Amino acid sequence: MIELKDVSKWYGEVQVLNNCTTSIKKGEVVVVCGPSGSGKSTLIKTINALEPFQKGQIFVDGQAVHDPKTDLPKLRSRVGMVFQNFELFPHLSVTENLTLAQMKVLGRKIDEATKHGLKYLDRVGLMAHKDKFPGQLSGGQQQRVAIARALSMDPIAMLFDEPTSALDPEMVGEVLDCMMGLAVEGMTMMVVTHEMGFARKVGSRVIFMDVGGKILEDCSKDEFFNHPENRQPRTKDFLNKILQH
Amino acid sequence: MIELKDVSKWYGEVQVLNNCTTSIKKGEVVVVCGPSGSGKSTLIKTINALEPFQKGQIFVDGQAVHDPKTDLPKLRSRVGMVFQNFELFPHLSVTENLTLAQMKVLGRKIDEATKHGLKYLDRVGLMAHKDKFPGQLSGGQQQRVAIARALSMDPIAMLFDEPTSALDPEMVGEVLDCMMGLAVEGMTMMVVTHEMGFARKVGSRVIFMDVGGKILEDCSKDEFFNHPENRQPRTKDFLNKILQH
Amino acid sequence: MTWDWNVFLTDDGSGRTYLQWMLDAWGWTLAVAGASWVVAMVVGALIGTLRTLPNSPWLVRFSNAWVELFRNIPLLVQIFIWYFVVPKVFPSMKELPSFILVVFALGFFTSARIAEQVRAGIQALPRGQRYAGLAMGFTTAQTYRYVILPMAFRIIIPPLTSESMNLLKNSSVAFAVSIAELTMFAMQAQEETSRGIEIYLAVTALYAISAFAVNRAMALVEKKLQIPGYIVAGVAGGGH
Amino acid sequence: QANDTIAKVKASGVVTMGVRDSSGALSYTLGDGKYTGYHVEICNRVIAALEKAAGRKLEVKYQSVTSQNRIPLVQNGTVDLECGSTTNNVARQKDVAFLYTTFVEEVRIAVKANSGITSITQLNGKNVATTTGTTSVQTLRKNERAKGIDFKEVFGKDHSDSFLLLESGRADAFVMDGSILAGNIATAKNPADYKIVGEVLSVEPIAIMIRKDDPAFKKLGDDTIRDMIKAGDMNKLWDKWFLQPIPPKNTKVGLALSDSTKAAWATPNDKPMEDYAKK
Amino acid sequence: MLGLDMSFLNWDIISKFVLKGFIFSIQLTVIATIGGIILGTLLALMRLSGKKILTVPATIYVNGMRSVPLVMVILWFFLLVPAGFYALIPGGSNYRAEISAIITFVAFEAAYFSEIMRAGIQSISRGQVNAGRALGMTYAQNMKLIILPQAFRNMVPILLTQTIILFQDTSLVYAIGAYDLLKGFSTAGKIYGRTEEAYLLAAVVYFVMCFGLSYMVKRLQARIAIIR
Ligand SMILES: Nc1ncnc2c1ncn2[C@@H]1O[C@H](COP(=O)(O)OP(=O)(O)OP(=O)(O)O)[C@@H](O)[C@H]1O
Ligand SMILES: Nc1ncnc2c1ncn2[C@@H]1O[C@H](COP(=O)(O)OP(=O)(O)OP(=O)(O)O)[C@@H](O)[C@H]1O
Ligand SMILES: [Mg+2]
Ligand SMILES: [Mg+2]
Repeated sequence: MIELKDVSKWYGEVQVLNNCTTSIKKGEVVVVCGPSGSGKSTLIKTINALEPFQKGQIFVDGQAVHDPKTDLPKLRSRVGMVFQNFELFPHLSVTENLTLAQMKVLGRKIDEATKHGLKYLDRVGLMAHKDKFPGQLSGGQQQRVAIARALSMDPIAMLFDEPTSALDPEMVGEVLDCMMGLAVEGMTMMVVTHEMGFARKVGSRVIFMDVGGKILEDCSKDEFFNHPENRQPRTKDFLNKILQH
Repeated sequence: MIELKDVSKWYGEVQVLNNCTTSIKKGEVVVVCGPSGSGKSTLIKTINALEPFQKGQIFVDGQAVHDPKTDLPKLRSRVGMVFQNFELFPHLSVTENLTLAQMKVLGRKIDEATKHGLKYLDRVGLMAHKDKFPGQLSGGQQQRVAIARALSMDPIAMLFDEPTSALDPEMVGEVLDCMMGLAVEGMTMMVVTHEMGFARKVGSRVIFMDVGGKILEDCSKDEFFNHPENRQPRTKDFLNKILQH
Repeated sequence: MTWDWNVFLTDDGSGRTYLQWMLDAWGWTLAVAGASWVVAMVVGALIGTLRTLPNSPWLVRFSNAWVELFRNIPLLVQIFIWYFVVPKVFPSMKELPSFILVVFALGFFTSARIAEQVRAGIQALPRGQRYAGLAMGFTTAQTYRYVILPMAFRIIIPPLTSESMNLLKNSSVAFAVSIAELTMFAMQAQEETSRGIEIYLAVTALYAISAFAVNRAMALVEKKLQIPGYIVAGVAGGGH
Repeated sequence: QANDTIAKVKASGVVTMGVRDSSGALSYTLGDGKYTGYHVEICNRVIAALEKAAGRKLEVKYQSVTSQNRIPLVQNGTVDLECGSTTNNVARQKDVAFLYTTFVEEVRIAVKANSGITSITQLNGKNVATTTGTTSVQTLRKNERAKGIDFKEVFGKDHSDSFLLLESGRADAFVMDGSILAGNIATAKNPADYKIVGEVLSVEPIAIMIRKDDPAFKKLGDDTIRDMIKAGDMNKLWDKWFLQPIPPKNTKVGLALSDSTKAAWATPNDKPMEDYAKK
Repeated sequence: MLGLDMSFLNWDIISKFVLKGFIFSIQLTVIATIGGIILGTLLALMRLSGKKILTVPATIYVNGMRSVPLVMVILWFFLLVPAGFYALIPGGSNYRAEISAIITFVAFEAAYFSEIMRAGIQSISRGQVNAGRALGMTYAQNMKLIILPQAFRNMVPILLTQTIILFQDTSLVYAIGAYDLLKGFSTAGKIYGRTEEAYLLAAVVYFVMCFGLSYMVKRLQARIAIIR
């Protein structure tokens, strides 16, 4: 469903993605990890063309992201994305956050959009907060609204960029639960995260990136966690660091 | 060495500290945890009078913090503090960060201050970065410099307010290592953190605070972790949440 | 020095009192300022937005040039050029009433400053907001319209307030092209009556009242647009 | 005593002359802080007399003034004698005093030479320029009402702007003091394109302004002017400034000595403008 | 071109008419910027002090100044300050308009600079303030060593913009007969009957100066900016 071929990207002189190749099949949950600055966010953003790239090809559901003729807004509307800092629209109420894009992008009527949006809001357990503004919610609640907002566009896949790393520790659980629910239902997902528990529980595959934007490991969850002898030294070092405490 | 008696604090109508009483003996490492907004940061900041409080008494090394006649800057200079967001001075080099307060507050000459400061910089393993600016260091490195800065004032005790929660996961380790070193050497420490590994390894006592600013638990590490049957339901709930993933 | 406030009740030679004349002049000041404000806001918002567009180097260059041109020449000189020099190039502009000229001059001058604020406001938003808008499938235009601008404008209300007050005060240069506003009234009436102090005092008071009214009006707008639970990080404004 | 100028300059050794930067041939700057003109020269003669009275050499300072600040500056003692182009009128006499009239200004109309306009009545419905902050604005208003005509006033912020209004075609006529009209025409790109026409719309005595209630200094100034008139120096100065080429461009203003000025010289006086109108 | 004739402006005229005004405009800008920033910072500190006796007068002063047009303030200052005041300044009575302009500009701009500095000080996070205090610094030390240095650097672009505005506003001293750059051009233009050309040249000179200034400070800023 998502296919990256030899994707490279530079900021000026600095290379931040280095010939990245991978593919994600329908229903797979791919976890991306790696040290800070290794290009995880950049990689995930190239998939829905939020970041342009200079070399390589990306196909999403058969459509070529690298092709200047592709209708990018349309393509993006079919891929849901959840950000580290939630990025709800602070000037809109929760309901408006859920319906705005449905109406303006998909052309749904307000009634339909509201009904559809609230269905997902209910799913993430926040129906009671539908008239509040983002600033009135806790971080964990905001992130769940952000997930509902992405889902209400009926995406064919969901991208998550460190969805829990800006959260207070006691709120991480509620967001992860919500994401696991999605995974179990068969949503295609690509998740940048350091929560190895999540990877262990619902991941299909793990990608490990290293500084310089290289994909160092790309293997099944099982292989990744249970066969340390096959891992690169950098990977082992990293896992040690984040699992020690 | 540090003694809190019935400390209460209000922001307008809202009570954020509710009759907090505890004491910390020389060489103890006290870990403070609890949900967001429970007043942990506020509590720790009352100890060196960064936050005023309306009721109660605090003594640090025999000096009364609540007494308007106490020379607060002097008192603060004897207690080291490390913040969640490092709070190095971004316009000063690492060395200047280490020496400024030594010179201006303790009246040390520049040579003496530099020698003393660099000794601690070396201890946290960052001698190579002495001429850099904070913005050129990673988060973990910045936090280690912040620890060195506090130490170079020769404090009688150190306060830490979530020192690792703004760090990328792979950098948490280096900062915790550094803190454990201090603890082992017998520094008196009060640490707000959710890193239960740290509490388990070097904590002497654990304080659990709940929303509203109440100290709900105040017991030895052993009692806290190994006797869940004696814990309050709120504490168990919280521990479950942060330990599950 | 003795006061003589009766001067406002004397006839100015054409059958109206100086008081009436001053109130007329106040009306002109408000009219010039009001019309220029509309021009300044519309153009300023547009230019400020263009300056932040990704991937449109020529639009960015154009808008940068606009800002530099209109903010680096004193307003008085700009008005003069609009009035006397530009019509030499475009003779048809000779027919334009000076009210329109002054509204454009003051409007464009202020637009450069507002554009700066708009840009600052947009750049003060986290980059993630733009990404979030695009990721929902909005086009760039829609992202600006629904996501970025509503927030940017809320953030910059305080500096916009100062700019609006500045615009009102700057409208005093309109006298240079024959608009019968407060400053012209002050200069003329003090010459005719020789009661400069009283006249300046009254005119200063009217300016202060108007500026204060603008300030309150903007405060009202700010309150209206306040978002529950949102804490605004300020952007500073200077100017006059 | 605050208002005793002679004592004041005797004590300080300094006398301050109020001057204009560009008031036609009456008072203008040559740059470099130098000022000159018909009125400046008369003031120099008054200062010479003042030196005699004070019994010491005086240092002369120039203070550039504008129509907004000249009266307060004389009142508060910054300027000892104002040598610009100030009309002597009743309202101002409440605040300051004037020496004998040195020059009687006639408010006239300047038009493009080819416009065919010769009188104020022909200005009905036309654009008429004048300068903000001058008595001509009031004169124009009064004429409008008295003669039942209606013209569109356009105001320049200073005389050169007003003249530019005429030059650029934004105005059909420029109503202003005759000397100013003549001066502006003289320095225009093509002086032959303009002419001064029509009746005298108002007559204004122009005089040197000093502080009020200083009889000794006023007498000294008045005497100096009277003596200059008697000795024929006034006539010479007129010739020098209004009929001969003057710096910096060596252009001629070309303004003949008017009957009203002659009359004022015949019987030196400090009568205000209102007295002229009554005639 | 356009029937404009620039030839009248030769070096002689520029040195006679324009240079003096140019120098005064620069002097006024420099003094008013430095004085305004110092006084403005003081006002900002007063407003942020939290003590009523300091905040109230400072707030009234700043808001008062900000709601009146500069021309009016220039006039008021010039007309109402008694002559005796200038006698106290050495050479004061000779350059009354100029001195009055300088004092007015410092007093007036201080109100604007104080708002900029207030925003600058508030932009320094609470954490930085706490960090300084936690190291034992007094309020004054903390301000001087930690907060103000950062606030100044953060505010450089806005302080610069304000200085450019200030430079342009020096043209308003025409109201009291002080001799500035614009007046230099317009006087030359008037005496030589070349008003349009003089204004056009003034526009070019102002543009070059302001643009140059903003460019220079942008580069300066890049050098002193805090690395983040
Ligand atoms: N706009 C930009 N201009 C220049 N370099 C950039 C830009 N954005 C990102 N980079 C660089 O690209 C590299 C990859 O950044 P990216 O944000 O993708 O890393 P990441 O793996 O997501 O790190 P983190 O865990 O900190 O989020 C980094 O070295 C970063 O400094
Ligand atoms: N300046 C303030 N004004 C009003 N309320 C405040 C202020 N600062 C903190 N509070 C409130 O005081 C309470 C305690 O805050 P505090 O920062 O001490 O909590 P915390 O336990 O450290 O939380 P966290 O884990 O999020 O850091 C919170 O409810 C907070 O909203
Ligand atoms: Mg990232
Ligand atoms: Mg906290």
